[in-house]
Amino acid sequence: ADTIKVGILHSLSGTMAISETSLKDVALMAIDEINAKGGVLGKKIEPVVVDPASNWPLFAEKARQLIAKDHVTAIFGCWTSVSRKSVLPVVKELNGLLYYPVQYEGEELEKNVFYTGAAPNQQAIPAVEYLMSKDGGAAKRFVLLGTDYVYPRTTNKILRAYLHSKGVKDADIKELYTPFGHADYQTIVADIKKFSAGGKTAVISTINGDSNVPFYKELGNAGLKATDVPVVAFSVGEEELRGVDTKPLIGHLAAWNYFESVKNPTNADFVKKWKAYAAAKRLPNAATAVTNDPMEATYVGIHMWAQAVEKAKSTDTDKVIAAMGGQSYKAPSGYTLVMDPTNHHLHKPVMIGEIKGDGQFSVVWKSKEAIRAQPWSPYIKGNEGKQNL
Amino acid sequence: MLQVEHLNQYYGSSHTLRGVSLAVEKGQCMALLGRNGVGKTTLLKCLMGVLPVARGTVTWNGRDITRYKPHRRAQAGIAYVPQGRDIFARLTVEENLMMGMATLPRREAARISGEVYELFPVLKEMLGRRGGDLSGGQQQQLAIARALLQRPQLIILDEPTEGIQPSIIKDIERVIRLLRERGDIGILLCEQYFDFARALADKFVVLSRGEVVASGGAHEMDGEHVRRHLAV
Amino acid sequence: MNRTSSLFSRRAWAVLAACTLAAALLPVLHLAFPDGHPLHVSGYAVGLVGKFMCYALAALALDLVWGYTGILSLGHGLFFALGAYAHGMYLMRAIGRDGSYGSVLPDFMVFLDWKDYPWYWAFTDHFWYCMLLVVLVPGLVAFVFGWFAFRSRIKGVYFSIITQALTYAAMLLFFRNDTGFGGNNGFTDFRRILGQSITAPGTRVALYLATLALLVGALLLCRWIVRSKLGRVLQGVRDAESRLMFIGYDPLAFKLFVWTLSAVLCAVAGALYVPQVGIINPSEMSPANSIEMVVWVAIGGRGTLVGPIVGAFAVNGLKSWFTAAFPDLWLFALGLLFILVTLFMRRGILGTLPAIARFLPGRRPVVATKEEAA
Amino acid sequence: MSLDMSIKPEGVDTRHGAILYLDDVTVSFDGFRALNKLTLDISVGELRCIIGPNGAGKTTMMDVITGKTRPTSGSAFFGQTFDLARMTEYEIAHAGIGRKFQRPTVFEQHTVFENLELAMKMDKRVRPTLFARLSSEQEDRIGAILRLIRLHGHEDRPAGLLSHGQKQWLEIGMLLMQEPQLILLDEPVAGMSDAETARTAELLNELRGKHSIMVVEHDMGFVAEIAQQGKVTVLHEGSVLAEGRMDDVQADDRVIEVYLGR
Amino acid sequence: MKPLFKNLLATLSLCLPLLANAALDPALLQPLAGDDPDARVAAVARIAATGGSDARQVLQALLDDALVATPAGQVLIVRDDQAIDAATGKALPVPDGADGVVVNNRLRGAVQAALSGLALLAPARDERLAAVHSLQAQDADPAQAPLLRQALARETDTDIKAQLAQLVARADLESSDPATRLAAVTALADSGDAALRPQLQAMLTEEPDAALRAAAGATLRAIDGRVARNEVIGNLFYGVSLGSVLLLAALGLAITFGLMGIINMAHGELLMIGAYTTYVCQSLFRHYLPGAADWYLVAALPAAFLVAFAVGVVLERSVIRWLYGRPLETLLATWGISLMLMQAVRTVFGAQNVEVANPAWMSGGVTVLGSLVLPYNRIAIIVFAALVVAAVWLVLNRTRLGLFVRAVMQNRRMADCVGVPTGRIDMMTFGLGSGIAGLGGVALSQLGNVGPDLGQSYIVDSFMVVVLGGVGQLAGTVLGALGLGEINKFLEPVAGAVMAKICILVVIIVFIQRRPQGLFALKGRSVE
Ligand SMILES: Nc1ncnc2c1ncn2[C@@H]1O[C@H](COP(=O)(O)OP(=O)(O)OP(=O)(O)O)[C@@H](O)[C@H]1O
Ligand SMILES: Nc1ncnc2c1ncn2[C@@H]1O[C@H](COP(=O)(O)OP(=O)(O)OP(=O)(O)O)[C@@H](O)[C@H]1O
Ligand SMILES: NC(N)=O
Ligand SMILES: [Mg+2]
Ligand SMILES: [Mg+2]
Repeated sequence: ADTIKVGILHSLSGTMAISETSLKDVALMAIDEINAKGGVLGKKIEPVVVDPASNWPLFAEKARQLIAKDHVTAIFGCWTSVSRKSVLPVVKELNGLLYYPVQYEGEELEKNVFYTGAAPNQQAIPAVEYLMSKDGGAAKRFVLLGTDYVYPRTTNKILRAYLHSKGVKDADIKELYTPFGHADYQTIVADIKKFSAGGKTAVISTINGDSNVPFYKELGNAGLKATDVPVVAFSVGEEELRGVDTKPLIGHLAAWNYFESVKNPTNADFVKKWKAYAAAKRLPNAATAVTNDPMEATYVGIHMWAQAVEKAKSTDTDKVIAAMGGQSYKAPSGYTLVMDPTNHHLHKPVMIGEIKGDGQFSVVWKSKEAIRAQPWSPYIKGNEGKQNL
Repeated sequence: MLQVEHLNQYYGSSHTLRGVSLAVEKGQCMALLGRNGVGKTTLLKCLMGVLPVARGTVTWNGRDITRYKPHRRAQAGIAYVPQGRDIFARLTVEENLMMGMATLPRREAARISGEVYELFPVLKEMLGRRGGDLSGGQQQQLAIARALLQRPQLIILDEPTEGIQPSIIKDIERVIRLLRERGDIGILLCEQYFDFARALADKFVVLSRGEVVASGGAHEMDGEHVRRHLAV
Repeated sequence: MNRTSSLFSRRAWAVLAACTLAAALLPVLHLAFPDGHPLHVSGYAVGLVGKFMCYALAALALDLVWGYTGILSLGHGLFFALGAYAHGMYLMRAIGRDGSYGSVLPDFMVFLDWKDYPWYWAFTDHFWYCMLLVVLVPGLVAFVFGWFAFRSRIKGVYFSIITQALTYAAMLLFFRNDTGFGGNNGFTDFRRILGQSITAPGTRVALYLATLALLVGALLLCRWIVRSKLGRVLQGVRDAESRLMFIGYDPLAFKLFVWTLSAVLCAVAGALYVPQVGIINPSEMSPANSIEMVVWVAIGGRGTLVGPIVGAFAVNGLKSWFTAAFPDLWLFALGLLFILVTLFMRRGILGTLPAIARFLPGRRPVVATKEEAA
Repeated sequence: MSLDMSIKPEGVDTRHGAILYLDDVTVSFDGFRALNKLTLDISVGELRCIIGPNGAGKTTMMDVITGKTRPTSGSAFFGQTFDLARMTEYEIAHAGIGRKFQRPTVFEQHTVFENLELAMKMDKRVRPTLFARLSSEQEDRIGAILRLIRLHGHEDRPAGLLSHGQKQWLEIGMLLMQEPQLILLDEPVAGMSDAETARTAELLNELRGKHSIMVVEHDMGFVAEIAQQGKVTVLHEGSVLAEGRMDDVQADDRVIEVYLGR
Repeated sequence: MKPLFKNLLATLSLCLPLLANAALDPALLQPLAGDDPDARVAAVARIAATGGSDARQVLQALLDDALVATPAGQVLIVRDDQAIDAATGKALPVPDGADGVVVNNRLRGAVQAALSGLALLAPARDERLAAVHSLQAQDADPAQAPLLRQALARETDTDIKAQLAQLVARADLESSDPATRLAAVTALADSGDAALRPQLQAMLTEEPDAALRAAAGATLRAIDGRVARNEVIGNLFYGVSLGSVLLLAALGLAITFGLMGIINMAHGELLMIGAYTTYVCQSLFRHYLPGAADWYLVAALPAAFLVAFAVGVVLERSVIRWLYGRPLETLLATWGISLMLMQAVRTVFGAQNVEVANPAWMSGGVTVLGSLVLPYNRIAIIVFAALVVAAVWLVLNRTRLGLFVRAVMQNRRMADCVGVPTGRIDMMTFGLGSGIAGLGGVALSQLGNVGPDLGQSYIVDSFMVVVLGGVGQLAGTVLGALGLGEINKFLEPVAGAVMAKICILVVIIVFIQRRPQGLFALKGRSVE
């Protein structure tokens, strides 16, 4: 073939479209960019976009279609862990390649997958450390609030173990879960308020998707300010904040590996390119286009893949996997990210941002350097010595 | 004032009405007779516009209303008491009666005229009850009352005496006679109860298998050729 | 209506046999011819057809209660998922120590610090016991639920909505990690079934053929039922339940029978679905999934037996194609299709193919509209 | 036309001669008494006519007998042993009570033939129904009934397409297929022509003595025809106003006042 | 954090007598631009201590993200592209390379505390009241006592006085003088502030004086009692509030489904259309009428009604009118419509949520009974729901149109025969139901997401509410919604949100067993 095909497997409809659509677009932008520089191995990259429609079995079907029928050399896709889990057996069976760009709960390591999002130790744990620090408010009590599914449950399990190790008692930890799409946070907010009467409290939110807006609105209207009870979220980024009036939320936090507001030339370039791309492609709401962490992770993933293909001089899966290890890329986050050859996770910097009135984050803390992922959390028994493939 | 010419109607492939023609005049009562299943109800539905007509015309006071929707016919002055009553089951009796005045201007429709209560005293007792809760005969009475409240120029009655107690039948008979004698209204009466029909009719038609097989003035109704078409 | 005893007319038998044969031939072509050969059928296509057949079986089951008995279930996804979970339990245990933690317990249990299987996982390492569960659990759930609901004479939308509530509640329950079914990730990463690698071509073909056999078998069974006097009683339930009581039938018993049977068929579809698709998780129980099943039936033609099968294939086939061909706009096409079918194909796809419909199962003329008939 | 339908005692204990007892039955709807301490019994083989003004409670009484409405107080017995107030509709039907409704109700989507087949007397539980096959005897019976109700030739038409009167007939046919011991007919000749009414009267007279029959009608000619020398009951406001032979009842002033009119 | 505030407020109270306008020393400002968090917090304290209006201006600018530092270390206030030197107040051009001073929560807390302290003595009542509220929300602090006493002494407003007295008492709890402590504990007996509990709890064991221990116990019980009562009242309110949301979501469906029998799967999308109309109104206002931007809701209500009404009419005329009498087919068609509407919104507005802000007058809440906050937007929605229900009830039951609507829905053919133009009534009814869904959408936009999936998250609940209430029964819908809201809110604290939701669903299933036709079932023959 005179092109190299790659698959893009993000939901463009259904409940996840809200998050995944921009990943598809940024992937297309990265591909355009690489093609404009001549492609890889002298060939153009041809993206094959499919819509798995937020339907998990359909993810598996589409993955199979991409690999078996369209013969793509790599797939960039998935957001939720369950979609990844659905795709995994297919990718393994057909020896495909998946680039997964979203922070997740860990407890997984696959030869055929490269994880460009954060593992818990690259996001959740530093965030809690920050909350316990003087600048973070020296929190003594913690509300672990999440949507009731695997990612929040797992993350909270890890965090609880971590908090125990820091001497926090179970009485000072409260775990609360809400169903997907929960829209009424009155009771929860009242609960948080009550709990916070017992001492300096922080909320660690693993609320996913649509529930965030009603949660924050309730929080704002109930008068819980970030200076009283700060909330740190792991699934709220610039894209999510576009849908919220952030004025009542000023000061609440998010932990990521990248923020749009990071100041460095690479990021300035990245943001500019994205805005131009959105305008050129007439994406809806192009005027207010923002970048976020998973978009950056997607972008980095595609570029690293391209580098690896060049290095391997082949698109053969095994050769690309071999070439991926140790690839580095100067990322918009301002750090040069390295792909770990043994655990297929990126080394990533951690940043804590506070929400500003304009829907952006101001970075109030960042790690000195990129941190190696621990997909198998040491805070979970049985994981000792399992960090590598 | 109502002129029906060469009406044809089909249910799917079965030819239910075959070139039916008839005319109803002001101040006259026309009886429509025939055995079960010959197409009487079908004909009346066609006149009311509930069923589409395949061929033929329906003329009302000189206007062709063959393609009119039922509500336009009602507005033009035709009232219909269907077989099976078609009460608004969940409206109260009072609301059912108000529905009879749907075509009247808002102001005139505000009050239910006491005449209907004289004719059907039971309705007055049951004003607040839901139409569907009434007994069969009470519903029939309600349906007739509803049609009368419309102040129609033509009233189409499909077996109005069905299920009604003898004394009220006599009352209905009186009312129809009164209406007829007042002379400003036409009546099309489909009736199995032969004596009742004969007592009221000025003219009649007999349907058989969707065709008019006999017709004439009231005095001819007892004739053998009529009986023959009604016998089993 | 002809009152002979043969299930189908001769022509219908021929068509059915031809379709079955053609379907059975697909995996053979897949195995027999190498990639690139004009007669080669891709594994992807075979997998797709296998999956669609599971959907078709579920649709058939739904039609039995909806099309023939007038009971609209908005919760059949639950039975589908229960069957799938029951089989999934076996598949999880068949992973053995090949999981990430090298434990005999499934990964999610290790991770939750469970030392042992909870009681409801007992014996699930036995394939045939799980197969029994596939039938028994959904059957029992359906029976108990149906018994209460039908005894209370819950009908129409009231019934539909509580089935929806049921599946929704089950979904939330299964979402929780504590419930013991792997939370929203559900079961996945299966390795083998009855000792065979689950990805081996032979296993795949066997699963495919089993699905085909069960689908055809279910079709014949349903056809036999709806053609029996019981079938006419069911339609009586649909059209005039109270009338049926006054001539001496107990609608509760009939509804319960067909409801439970339908749930079991649906569960069998689910059980066949898991190993072929490779994952089962609670989103199968989401209300939208159950509604989609209803859509397959309606599109194909409610109250016919082949209709739901055609509908399941048509809708899912189009969906598979659209989502790849027009990833951004496919919902317009699909939505429009649903609207057009309702407006212009009153009786679904099958209803508008009278030439075929005449000799296929269960067709009968209808009174013009409900209102006319009332 | 002769149909062999002799009474088979079949579990109904009629030792005291009566097949149906209503004792002090009251039915009230939100305070309104549709039946008011109604007491009535029907003996085996009797043909009883019930008349009474619209809203007197005739249909409600049938509802009570067939289990559609539960009495607010009082009791209803079929034979000595069947307490109708405690039985479901289908149990009552199974026990041997058949009913024709005031408004014809048939299975609209089923053909005429199937309507009759469904009504046919047999074991109506699930399993027997699933495996039921029509014997040629049964087919003959259906054929006979079809002719009786003059719907032969229509047997393959969906019942929903029948005219009002035809549905009335079909319903009577279904009733006969059931071979019930007690037949309840609510206005059987409504919507029938005079000639058809006469035929129905003939039919009922034929059935007389083989079944116990209760007929509600407003057509006095018809009632006179079938009541013959038997008892006629007049209901009014939920209780019995008068009872006796047709002539006596018709002459009763109160009956004339509330029902017949002058 | 606490010790720092202590210093800060202590310093503040010392320099209160000096309140005067003095230009700020640039050296005071310099640390703000630096990196050392402790130094920055200390700087805030020192700036506040100057007490002048300049100080207030700088602190306010810090809060508003309007403080900018040049590379040279000069600190400027930049507002609307106008820069002024924070120290001197001189206007300057906005320099290149200036960078916003980063504010984190810690600094923000310090600034707010400082500003509140300053505002306690402000001339305007509102400002003082706000300051008191803001101090209430912060931790009690004995060092505040002198300042608070001073403010209390000066205060003339009784309301503020009472609240200040409570604040003083709170601050006095840790006073070293047992008599002061006792007075404080006694004074706090009518507080409902749960935040006092840990301190009082500690007093129960640590306090040497038995009388004080007893007083603390009594106060604790009083507070607990009040907290418990507030919790019940809170739950009641939350229940009504959730109920009214469910009601608004379901009301349109109560018409299109309940009355017309259309299994309207596109109902959720009509809600969504209402919400997007609100968004568009907000954008138009922001763009064309920035001054009145807070009043966009006033325009959004009729606009949403009309847009949804129009969409409803188009749907009715083009699709739904062919389906009357075939209720099950409507499910399929409206499902298709729903897919298309969702995708249309995705295409036009993007897959992401859009931002709809509460107008200022709907932000925040009113504090009742000491500690219960009732958000204004929730209150507004409860009132709104009541109004909409009343309006719908009036239209359906007190107008001729309503009579026609009910008649047509029960027996379309006969209504036609008595002269009701059924086509128009159908259109109007579906339009009305859709319009009301549009209004519901406006309300939902004030609480949660506005995105393409908005409708999907309400459709199941809406059907449950309508069915639970009894199809076609407006009163049932109202009662069903409120009942579900209340049950949910009383279950949630006990069972957690997830189990509460599961329980609710089970409650619905069980309830329908008892009442197979819903809450307000019609009885009798008319139902058949
Ligand atoms: N919807 C329908 N579709 C097809 N055929 C129908 C339909 N309705 C009625 N028919 C048939 O059309 C014929 C005429 O019916 P119609 O109801 O007009 O009879 P009718 O003269 O009013 O009889 P009756 O005296 O019993 O009321 C009947 O044979 C009937 O079976
Ligand atoms: N469910 C109900 N709710 C309220 N009233 C009812 C209900 N059912 C019956 N009724 C009333 O009870 C009375 C008796 O009704 P029923 O139908 O038994 O009369 P009927 O004797 O059969 O009259 P008809 O000769 O007109 O058929 C009527 O006044 C009727 O309105
Ligand atoms: N991996 C997540 N966020 O589900
Ligand atoms: Mg007729
Ligand atoms: Mg009656």
